[in-house]
Amino acid sequence: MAIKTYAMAIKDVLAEEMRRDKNVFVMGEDIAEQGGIFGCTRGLLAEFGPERVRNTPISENAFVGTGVGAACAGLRPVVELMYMDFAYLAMDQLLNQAAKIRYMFGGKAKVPLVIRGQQGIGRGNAGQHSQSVESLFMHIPGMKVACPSTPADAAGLLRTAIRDDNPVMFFEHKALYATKGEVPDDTEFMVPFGKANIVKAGTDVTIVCSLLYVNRTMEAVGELESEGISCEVIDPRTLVPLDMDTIVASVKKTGRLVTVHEAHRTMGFGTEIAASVTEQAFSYLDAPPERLGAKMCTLPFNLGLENAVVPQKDEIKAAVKRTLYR
Amino acid sequence: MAIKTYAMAIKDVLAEEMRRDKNVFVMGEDIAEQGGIFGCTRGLLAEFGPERVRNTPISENAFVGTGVGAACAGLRPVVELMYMDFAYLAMDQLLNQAAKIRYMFGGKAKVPLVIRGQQGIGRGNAGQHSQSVESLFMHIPGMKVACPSTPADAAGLLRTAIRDDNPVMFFEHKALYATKGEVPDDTEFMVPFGKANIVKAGTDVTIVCSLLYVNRTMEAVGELESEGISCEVIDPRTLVPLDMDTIVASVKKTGRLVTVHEAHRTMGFGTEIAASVTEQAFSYLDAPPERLGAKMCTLPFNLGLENAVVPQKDEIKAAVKRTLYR
Amino acid sequence: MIEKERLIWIYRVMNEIRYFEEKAYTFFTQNILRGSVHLYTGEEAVAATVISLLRQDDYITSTHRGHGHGIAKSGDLKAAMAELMGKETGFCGGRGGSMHIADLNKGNLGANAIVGGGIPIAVGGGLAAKLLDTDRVSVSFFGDGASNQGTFHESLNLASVWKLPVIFVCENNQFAISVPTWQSTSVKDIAVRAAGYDMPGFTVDGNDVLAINDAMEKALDRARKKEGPSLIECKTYRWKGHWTGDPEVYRTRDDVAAWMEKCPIRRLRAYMLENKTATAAALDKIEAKAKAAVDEAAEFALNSLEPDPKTVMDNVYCVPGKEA
Amino acid sequence: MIEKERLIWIYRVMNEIRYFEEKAYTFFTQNILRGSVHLYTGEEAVAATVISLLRQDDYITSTHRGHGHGIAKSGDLKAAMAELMGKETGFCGGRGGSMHIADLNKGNLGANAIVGGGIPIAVGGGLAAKLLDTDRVSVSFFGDGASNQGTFHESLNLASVWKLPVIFVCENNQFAISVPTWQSTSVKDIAVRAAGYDMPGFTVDGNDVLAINDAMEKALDRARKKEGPSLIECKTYRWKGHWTGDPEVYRTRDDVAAWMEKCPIRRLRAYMLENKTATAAALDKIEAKAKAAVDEAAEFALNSLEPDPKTVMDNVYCVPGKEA
Ligand SMILES: Cc1ncc(C[n+]2csc(CCOP(=O)(O)OP(=O)(O)O)c2C)c(N)n1
Ligand SMILES: Cc1ncc(C[n+]2csc(CCOP(=O)(O)OP(=O)(O)O)c2C)c(N)n1
Ligand SMILES: [Mg+2]
Ligand SMILES: [Mg+2]
Repeated sequence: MAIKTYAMAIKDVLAEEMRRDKNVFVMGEDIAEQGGIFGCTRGLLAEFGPERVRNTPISENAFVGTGVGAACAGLRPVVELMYMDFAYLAMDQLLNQAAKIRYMFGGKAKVPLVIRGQQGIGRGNAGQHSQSVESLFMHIPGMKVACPSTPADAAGLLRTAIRDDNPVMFFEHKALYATKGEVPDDTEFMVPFGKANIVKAGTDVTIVCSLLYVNRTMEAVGELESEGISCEVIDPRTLVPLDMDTIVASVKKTGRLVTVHEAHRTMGFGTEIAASVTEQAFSYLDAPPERLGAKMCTLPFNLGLENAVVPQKDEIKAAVKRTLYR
Repeated sequence: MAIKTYAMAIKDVLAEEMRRDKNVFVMGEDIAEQGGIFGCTRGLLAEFGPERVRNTPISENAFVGTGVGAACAGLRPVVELMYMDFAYLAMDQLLNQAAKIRYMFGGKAKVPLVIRGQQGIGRGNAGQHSQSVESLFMHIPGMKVACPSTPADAAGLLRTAIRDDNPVMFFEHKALYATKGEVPDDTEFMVPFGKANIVKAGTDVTIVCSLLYVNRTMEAVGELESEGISCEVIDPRTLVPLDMDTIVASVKKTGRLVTVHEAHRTMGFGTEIAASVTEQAFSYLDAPPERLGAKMCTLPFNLGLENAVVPQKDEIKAAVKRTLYR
Repeated sequence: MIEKERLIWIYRVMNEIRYFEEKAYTFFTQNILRGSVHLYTGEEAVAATVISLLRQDDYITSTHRGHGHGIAKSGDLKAAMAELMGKETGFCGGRGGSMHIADLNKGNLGANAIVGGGIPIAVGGGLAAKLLDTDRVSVSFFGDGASNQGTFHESLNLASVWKLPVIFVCENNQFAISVPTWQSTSVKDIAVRAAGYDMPGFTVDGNDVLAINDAMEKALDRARKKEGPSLIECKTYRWKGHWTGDPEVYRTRDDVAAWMEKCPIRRLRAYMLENKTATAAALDKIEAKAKAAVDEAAEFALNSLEPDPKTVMDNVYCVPGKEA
Repeated sequence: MIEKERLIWIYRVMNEIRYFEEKAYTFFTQNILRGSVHLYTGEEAVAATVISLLRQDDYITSTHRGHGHGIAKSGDLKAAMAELMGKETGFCGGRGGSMHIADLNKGNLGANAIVGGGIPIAVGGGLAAKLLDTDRVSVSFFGDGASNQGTFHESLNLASVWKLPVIFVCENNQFAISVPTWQSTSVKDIAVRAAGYDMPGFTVDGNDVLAINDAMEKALDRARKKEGPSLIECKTYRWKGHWTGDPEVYRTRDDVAAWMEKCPIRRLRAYMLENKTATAAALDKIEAKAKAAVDEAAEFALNSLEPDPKTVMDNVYCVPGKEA
């Protein structure tokens, strides 16, 4: 085990996988000399050279599409989107091509493609650079969706993503890059997709959260516990596939569900979880599931406004208490 | 009242609004001489000339963006996307620009832009021409979303959309164009956004459905009623704003909810409705809400497979019966 | 210059495509086929000539008007016709249909129903060719209409700065559905745009096998030598409507008739006869065989099974050990 | 030729931008400002010269590096600085910040944090100018990096086939963040691409007010006469990092120093002195006034209120009768 930042964990797995398999390569904006705006590809150019570490022009749809084609032709591209907000520019290659090719071609194609990049609040980047867009990718079949919240999960999920023969959207969070944690040294360390992490066991309420909101939720949970409320905190880690079994088992135990995320509340992934839990554990529910997410407005630049948009600690606490009728 | 097809209803409103307001104009692929692939702009070129009826190059992101700019500068563009599947090519202009401009500029801009086009199954168009993508637009604030299921709603909602000062995504269904119905002659006839239509009153179960699935659901409902099950069928007509009041009031009466749509089941708009109903009418629910939607695979070309993907009459009936524990 | 054997190959493939499209049209009007069917009739010289120069391990990407490319690259008329009918024996097991013919094993990275959608995918083929250290090339077929998509620009630029072995083949049939090229496209010759990407551009008569071959040989030589991409514009014309249900408001019968006079197959035949590449009898025999092969493919497709609806959820994802 | 009054206007605005950026940089290092701040220092000639030729009712769209355009078009240093600080008195009430300066009333259709995102919006401005039957023009500012986006291609083509009064102004500062133009862009002179859209292309020294003015006068004349769009490439250089936190791994101090020698403000000053457009004392006074105006704007912004978090849900939609 080594203590690494979330950014370092990502960088190390990229390097290890590139060493292991010469078909793995990386491309994206400013990832070569600069090592990525957030440092996730730092050092790769020096070790692997310009053929496998490629600065792209600012042409998101084309370089994602180039990744799709290269994947179909036998490579394993890892494409960085500098901000996941820019996925909107590549939506055709992501949703009409990458996600559909295997099925549409009768199972006769593989698309081992990873699209990774960061998203979210935390740096005052305003409306077009602060969104959380992971939920959109759950609706269109064919893509897998990963959302690591710790350095270890970042490492383990990224390795799984790179070795998966399907396209994976890999969502990092800009405010997590500097966070630190233990990461196994094992270069075969993988976190399976579709296996939620029970961050903390508890008995009174199930809280499902991801990315930055695991940490933020844990702050609220600390205070709730000291008020005598026992919380089970679950990080699904991948949204597609989604480990409903773990979540449902927990709710059957606690009888209560709160979902918390930075993505907008309406049609955020908490909506799918709340609806599925209601289907699968209806008679166990002691209270209606509570959903927390960003308010339905564009992320504002001003910090006070930004804070007013995303769920705050007290709102998390209040939601938990509502499920307990306190 | 006149009997019109759904396509004619759309064409007539476009013409009437262009007569009324010279700032309204239409653009899109093959909409001029050809009158649109589905005939929704037929005759407009002859009446309004090439300045206001514009064939665009195949450049979805740019002509949607041109619509955004023209709207900001005082026009009221109505942009046709030939298939709503092509919205993926214009996602940046739709979600990063049109939806955000007003908020991001501090309320000092208006974007009176309508993006209209058809989607869905029914013509063997396969994976990239048969999707139902309306649900994606509910997650990102700033867009309104309309989904007419009848000629009258098509007319009334389109007029409201054109006169709205906000961007509207207007989803038509290819399999509805030839359907007929009464449409008021009044050139001021408008259907307000955010007001659901109770297609049929009933007492045992609330079914929420839209677009092609209003007709399809009504077929199932006919059979259910003859088995003595009284169904209340609600068409929300707009997904943003969404008339939860009407839906919740209905569920408080019936105690049961089934949502049915052609959009994929996971994160389809039924998910939002099911979750919201559970929040707002939890203690009234006699059974967990049932969600029906397309299976989580790409829409296949083969007709038998396509039918296997989207909800069938018997599945609708079975879902209703499950809520009644029959 | 085209070797005799290749000329005969081209002639055969053009005839196969011609008969295939006629059969598809008939089946469509008889309701045996459904969906969006875009016929390649009149444009056969482009696919046949370009692909005659490729190896099986070279890549192509194709379009909604992709039967011709698919047939020329794979040579499998049966799988093509079965796919149009949505049968299990089709290229894509009936999941793709007319607009999605693909054959990864033979280098067809797929047709695409998104105009311009295949262009970056072909660049990916070129990048794979390079990183896998082969001399493979990647050809992207697309229409005049597609040349106005952002992907055209982004892909040509990317292929150029990375010196990828990609050949961009624009099939300029002068219309995008009902819109004439002049109405949507700011240049008369689309190959002019090559200069904006520092690559060679060729505008050729797309009904002339020799002219296409000439440009393609140059582009191919450049690509195999890893010198970078090229753009070839082939001016041609589609004889049929944009799709099988097109009202064709945008042109007259005379326009079509004039272009039918310029039939690329007849022209190639005349050339071959004149140059004694083959006798009339030999060419007739090739034609007859092409027709028979299409008939056989049609029979095969008609007799093939529909996919089992129970398999509808197969192959959304690739599951290790469960390959198609 | 530039009239004296306009030369002086340009000189003043360039100085305002210069001091504004210096102040913004200071505030950023003092943690008074946050977010992504992209300074225009060194490129002032482009915004000031281009906009000196526009009327208030002409449109522009701008970029992430948009302070200069915003200041030149609106002349409101206070609203600009307040926006950078996220204050209620900013152009966008603090909702947009540095990357989203907009002023619809003065024809600024907005800066854009999406590279290339503003180009089609400017085309929409041009279309509005045409359909509203005015002789307004619409100018799109964008960078060299943006010229590789699909929107560049689609927008230039669209503006050309529709003969719209749009002027595409490419600010080629030779880098897109860390990526030098040669690494991402297949042509040395981006204006070469104009030929692919049948429009005039000009490559000019972007630090030379007169050269920019020359090209812009031609493009403007064409646009006002409804003859169609033009592309102007201004070669320039940014003195500061890409954004205020840039490690600048991609260039040396000497590179920067060499370009600082080519300061566009100093150059204009020398020209004006040489041509006796103004005395040194007069120019000094203009500079001093510019500096004072920036100081005043800074003071204004510092003293302005933060937006009330209770208003966070205002203006998602436009509600009739509830205008901002
Ligand atoms: C992105 C996208 N936009 C629009 C369409 C609808 N469409 C299908 S084919 C076509 C015309 C294509 O023209 P061109 O590229 O010249 O090819 P051609 O059909 O002439 O072979 C259009 C507009 C589409 N399939 N995809
Ligand atoms: C669509 C998109 N891709 C990438 C980025 C990240 N980004 C911001 S500025 C920039 C470089 C832009 O270069 P250029 O257009 O030359 O403008 P400059 O910064 O040099 O003025 C990049 C890549 C972005 N904001 N939007
Ligand atoms: Mg064409
Ligand atoms: Mg630049």
